[in-house]
Amino acid sequence: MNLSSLNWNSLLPELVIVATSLIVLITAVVGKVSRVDRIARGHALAVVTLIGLLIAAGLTIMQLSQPASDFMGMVQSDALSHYLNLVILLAAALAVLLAWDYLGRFTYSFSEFYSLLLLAVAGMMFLGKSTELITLFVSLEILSISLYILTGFNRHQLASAEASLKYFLLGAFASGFIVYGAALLYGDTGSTWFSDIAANASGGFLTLAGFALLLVGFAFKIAAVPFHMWTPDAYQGAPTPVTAFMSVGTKAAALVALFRVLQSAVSAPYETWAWALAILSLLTMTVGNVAALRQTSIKRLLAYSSIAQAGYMLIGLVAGTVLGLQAMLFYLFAYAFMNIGAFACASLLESDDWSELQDASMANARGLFSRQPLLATALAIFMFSLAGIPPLAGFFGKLYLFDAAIDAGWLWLALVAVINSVISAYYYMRVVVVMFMEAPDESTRVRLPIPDSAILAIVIAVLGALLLGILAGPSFASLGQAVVAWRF
Amino acid sequence: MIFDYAWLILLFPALGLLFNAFFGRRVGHKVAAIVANLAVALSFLMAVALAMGLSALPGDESSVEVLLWPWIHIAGFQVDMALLIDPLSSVMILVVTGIGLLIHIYSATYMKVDDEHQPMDERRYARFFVYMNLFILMMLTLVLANNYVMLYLGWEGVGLASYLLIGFWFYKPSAADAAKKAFLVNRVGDFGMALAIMWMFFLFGKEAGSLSFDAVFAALETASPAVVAALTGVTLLLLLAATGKSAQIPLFVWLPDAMEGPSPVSALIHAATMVTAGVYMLARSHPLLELAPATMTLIAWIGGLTALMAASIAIVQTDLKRILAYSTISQLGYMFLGVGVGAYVASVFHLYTHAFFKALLFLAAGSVMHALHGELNIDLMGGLRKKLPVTYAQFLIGALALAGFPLLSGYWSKDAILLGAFVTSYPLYAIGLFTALLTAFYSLRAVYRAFHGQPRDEHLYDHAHEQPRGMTWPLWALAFGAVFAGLLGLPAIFGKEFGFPVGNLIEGWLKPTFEGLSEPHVAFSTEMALFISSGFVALIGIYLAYARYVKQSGWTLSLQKALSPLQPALENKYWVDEIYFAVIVNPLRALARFFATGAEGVIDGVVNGVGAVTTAAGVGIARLQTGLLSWYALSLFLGVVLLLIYFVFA
Amino acid sequence: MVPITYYLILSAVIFTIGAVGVLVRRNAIMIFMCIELMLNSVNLTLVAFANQWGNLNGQIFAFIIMAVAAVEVAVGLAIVMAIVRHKDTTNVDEIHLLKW
Amino acid sequence: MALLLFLALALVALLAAVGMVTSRNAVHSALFMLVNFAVYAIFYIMLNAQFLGVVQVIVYAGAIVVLFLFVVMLIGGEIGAVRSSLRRYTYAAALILGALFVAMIGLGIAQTISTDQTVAGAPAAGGVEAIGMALFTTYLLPFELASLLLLAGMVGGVARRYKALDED
Repeated sequence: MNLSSLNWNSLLPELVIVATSLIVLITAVVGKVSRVDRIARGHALAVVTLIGLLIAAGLTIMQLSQPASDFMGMVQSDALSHYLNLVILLAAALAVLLAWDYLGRFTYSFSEFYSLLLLAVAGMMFLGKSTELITLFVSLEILSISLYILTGFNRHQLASAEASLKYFLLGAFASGFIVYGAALLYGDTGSTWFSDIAANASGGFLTLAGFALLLVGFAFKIAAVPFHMWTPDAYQGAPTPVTAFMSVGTKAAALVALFRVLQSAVSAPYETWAWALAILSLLTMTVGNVAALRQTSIKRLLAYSSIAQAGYMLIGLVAGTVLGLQAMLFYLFAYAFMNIGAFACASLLESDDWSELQDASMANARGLFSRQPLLATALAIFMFSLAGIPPLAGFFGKLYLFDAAIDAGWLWLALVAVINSVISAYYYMRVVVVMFMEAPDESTRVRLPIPDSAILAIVIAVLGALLLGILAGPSFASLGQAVVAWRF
Repeated sequence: MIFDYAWLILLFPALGLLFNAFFGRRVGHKVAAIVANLAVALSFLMAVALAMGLSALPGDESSVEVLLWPWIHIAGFQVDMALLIDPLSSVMILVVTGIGLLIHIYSATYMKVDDEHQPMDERRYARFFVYMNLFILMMLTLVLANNYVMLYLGWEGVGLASYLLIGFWFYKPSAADAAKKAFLVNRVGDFGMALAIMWMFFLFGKEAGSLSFDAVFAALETASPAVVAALTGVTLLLLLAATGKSAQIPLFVWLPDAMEGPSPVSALIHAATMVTAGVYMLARSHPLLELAPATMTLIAWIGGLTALMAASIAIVQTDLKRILAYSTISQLGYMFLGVGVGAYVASVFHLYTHAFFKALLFLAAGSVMHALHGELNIDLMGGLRKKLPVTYAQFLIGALALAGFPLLSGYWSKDAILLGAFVTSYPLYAIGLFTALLTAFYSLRAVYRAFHGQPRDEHLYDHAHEQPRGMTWPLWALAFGAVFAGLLGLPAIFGKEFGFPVGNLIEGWLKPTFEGLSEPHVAFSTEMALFISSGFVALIGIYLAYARYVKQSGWTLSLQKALSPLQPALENKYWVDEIYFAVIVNPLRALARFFATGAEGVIDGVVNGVGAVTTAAGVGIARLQTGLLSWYALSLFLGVVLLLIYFVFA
Repeated sequence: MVPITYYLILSAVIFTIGAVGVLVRRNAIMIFMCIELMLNSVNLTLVAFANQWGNLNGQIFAFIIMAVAAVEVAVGLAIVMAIVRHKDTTNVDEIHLLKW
Repeated sequence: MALLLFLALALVALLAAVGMVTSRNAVHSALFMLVNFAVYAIFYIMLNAQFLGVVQVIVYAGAIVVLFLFVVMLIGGEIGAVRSSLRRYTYAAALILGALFVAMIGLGIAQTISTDQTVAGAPAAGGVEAIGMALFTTYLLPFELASLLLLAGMVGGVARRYKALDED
């Protein structure tokens, strides 16, 4: 075998990310610097990370026009993975902007943070491309391991450690099932390649059990009910930039990987898995929304909301059509902007007191409009978008998802989703009302310092949430062209 | 073809706002202002070019749709991002960009100091222009939209810009409250708009496959009687929306408070353009209104009564900008009256002249405010014409135009509306005429109190200084418009009778939009009588003000005494705020409290109403998240086993 | 010769014992050991299947899973240590700051 | 003969697993785990996976169990678990679910893999050379990804290094 005969081109963005990660890591051991310099170095590392992400995004965009390619049959570079890459890279870039100042509040391990973030990005990107079970599993583990550590990165906070422990133990538990499922599929077909699995599956109980267990792993990562229990705790305890990143990146990668598995490896009849996913979707959005109703912490509220959002996105998979996939990808982009934007605003409302569980509580947002009208407006835009109020991105995302569901004959699911949207409007609006209508407390009258990097992140997110809404037609259509090219 | 580039008109302000949003605070005052002004200037040029392009088209084809991109496209229903360029929208874009440009130029100087008269920092200065450009962008979207959904986008967008600008001095509680009030009151109206659009979607969505004006109006021709009956409901909701945006009864209360925003904002948004969006929207929807005569009547009466009420309140106000705010409400009432009696052209004509003289008045008031370091109470002014001769001249021109002084712009347009009212209903005409008297009185009252007589506050007077040059010439340009803009709308009948070379230009221009509707026409003698009487009424009003405030004649004082029982009602603005507070604000507060703290009793109550099952689920689900890892793992394992059983036995 | 099913059933049973252990144990380290037990059983399944199919696919998978398990142990124990530094306990019943 | 050996070893493995899960003392658990892992190593060799058998001993027995023991000794084992009513239900639920799980998987195995399929004398697949060849050709990508995984684990360890700096 000749290394140069391999199709490296199809892995270019991932390689750039890994290389950046190494570069970032190496600086950790070069020279000794004072504390002030450390912060400066942290910023420099953030810049390097951003550059790496940008290059990878650029390469991905260049690949968009190229035909699909594979690497030794292990991964497949196609429109699906390219769009996924863009979502992940976007989420990571926004997270880096958030971490820029936030990180310095509790750690000096900048290079480790950014390099782990990049490794997680690489894991997600590989996950979305995998067409083989071993590759899929290792990619999943890369992203999981990195995120376990990132979740517990704030060592001054018990909540962070607890979140990390819960996420880790449950994640490893779920890994056990996913890998067992993969083993059963291998036993059934004698191969770990999706194409062989689809071709050779016996179609018996073993195949079905294998898929069921595989699905568990994805459902865990997507945070679908009843595999969601870790989500609120991990999201609340993790440093906010990490929460923002994983709430989008992990979900996106797992959804796309699941889609790939369903379309290219599953030999079970459509009705079987579609109904399973439909029920998961129903449970996920309902539980997420109902549980969010009573939250007093904006961060935890957003965690539950992200569970509910995962439920909406599953609708795209249930439909299993071009329209469904297109809608899901569109929603992922919209979700990346609005959800990370919301977490960005929440991170500014947090206090620095790590000793107890003090995150962005609703009380901190009281009367925000009369203190910082722009911040309040931005958060309101994200809330409106998440609630699905026109003309923001979230509205169109839901519109397309529901349309895809109805188109594929899942009218009842679309109706349930609409009812859920109405429920969700209640708690999203609650945040807005608190910011705009309540008078600020004396204690919350202070102006929050907003670092420039956070402003940039929020501005990008606002623009994204607005433009994806205003340009919904063309962007949806362009996703459509790419997705149609994908073999169904 | 110029229309292929129509999107440029939106692009320029968008670029301007992006530039200032990202770089504004780094480039300094000058560049920020130049960029913002340039953006609007280019938009204005584009608007002129579009209008010229439109005039080159034959009369019956003078409506162009420019598709930007398909926006929403689901199962047989499509909404596009598309611009509709027709005579009506061309008038609107000319007003928005033209007046907008002059106000931008004025702001470049005016906003160099903040509300405390301290130099403004770059950041806030740039932010101001970001909002202003955002407003222009959104207003253009609103008036250029070819469908109701896009119009609604612009509608909410101008609202957003308006709240942000009202609350521009957000650290002042009064400004923050005013922004909040505007936001809340407008929500009511916007809710009506959203409902109206949804209703139209159900009425026409399937048939027309779109909510574009063309498609909806075309669908009307084949509409069943049931649909026509439903139109009354739709138009009432549209009317509700319009009363919110255009500050009419019952939703006018936010506009006077909106004067907390910087003066250029009051001039641009709360006088010349945004508040006229309601009038524009109703005029645009005239095919719907024509099928709903009840709504038309209601519009006319709302307009007439609002005009009268606001004008009467303006008489006792002492805050210069508030006088102008009530006057704006009153003038918008005239426009509603015009729409209600079917005199759409007259309404749009008044909208256009009003933009000039009201912007002029606000900017002049702004320059008084500048001169007096933020003081706006006319009781503390007096004699300013010696100190501020230029401002005085400008303000006087604006006030006379507003008063309907014969041959100035306001005179022609107000008369056109009164003519329409006269044809339709004598009571409405009487109300309109009486309001004209009040209008003339309060506008000149403001002039005399502020600029004539003796200074009432020596300290203020001594420190007053004339406006800087950067503010002067936009004001003169507006003053020019305030004097001559009316000439575009000389009654056609004059042309016929006096042999003018040109007839009613504006009516001819707007004819294609309001095709098939006949503007009210009466005999020449009647028309002349109406003109003379309204001119006479205006002069009486002006004389009354003169007699009361300059000559201080005894009989005016006794007249005032005779009318004094009315004074508390006027000074308290008919207690509308108080009534709203009791009837709307308090319940709203309760609602807010419910939203904010509803976690405990209230939500349980409400949810109980919906169904005890949900409550149990809500409580249960929250409690399921016990925080205990074993429990989480159990739930996971349960899921695993259920999935397995499902897959194996499915 | 040993029927392949025996290996499979054995590993399924031990996998389940591990899973049940995760549910009933309260010590984070013990839970973690149970997870390792599960992963090992998967390996046994894979190796048995590899033998049955006569290809290396399963063995490679098992090899990779060993690497994964090693990493998980390194990271997992570090995370447990972090909790211990804060709370001086490894009992997951006492770690419930985050809930509802 | 092989069957007898298998059954004997299987019994040991099962008992070790049960012992590990039920043992009160974490150190004992770790030792039970070691037994279990060692038995697995023998199974691997019986299944023609010699290389894996060796790795199993080195990695699991040699490294992982030792690491576990190390940590258990460092922070003390589980001391007399707290019993609560909730826990009893958990036990019952866990056992029922476990039984169901085994039943499902067993059903799958029984239905698809016939019992007379025995361990064939497949080609000496599991030697070092064969594994090495496979890892560096066909499975190059997952292998390299595994190295990334190890890197992530390492970085996770390194991230703890600024303790002193972070905490003042």
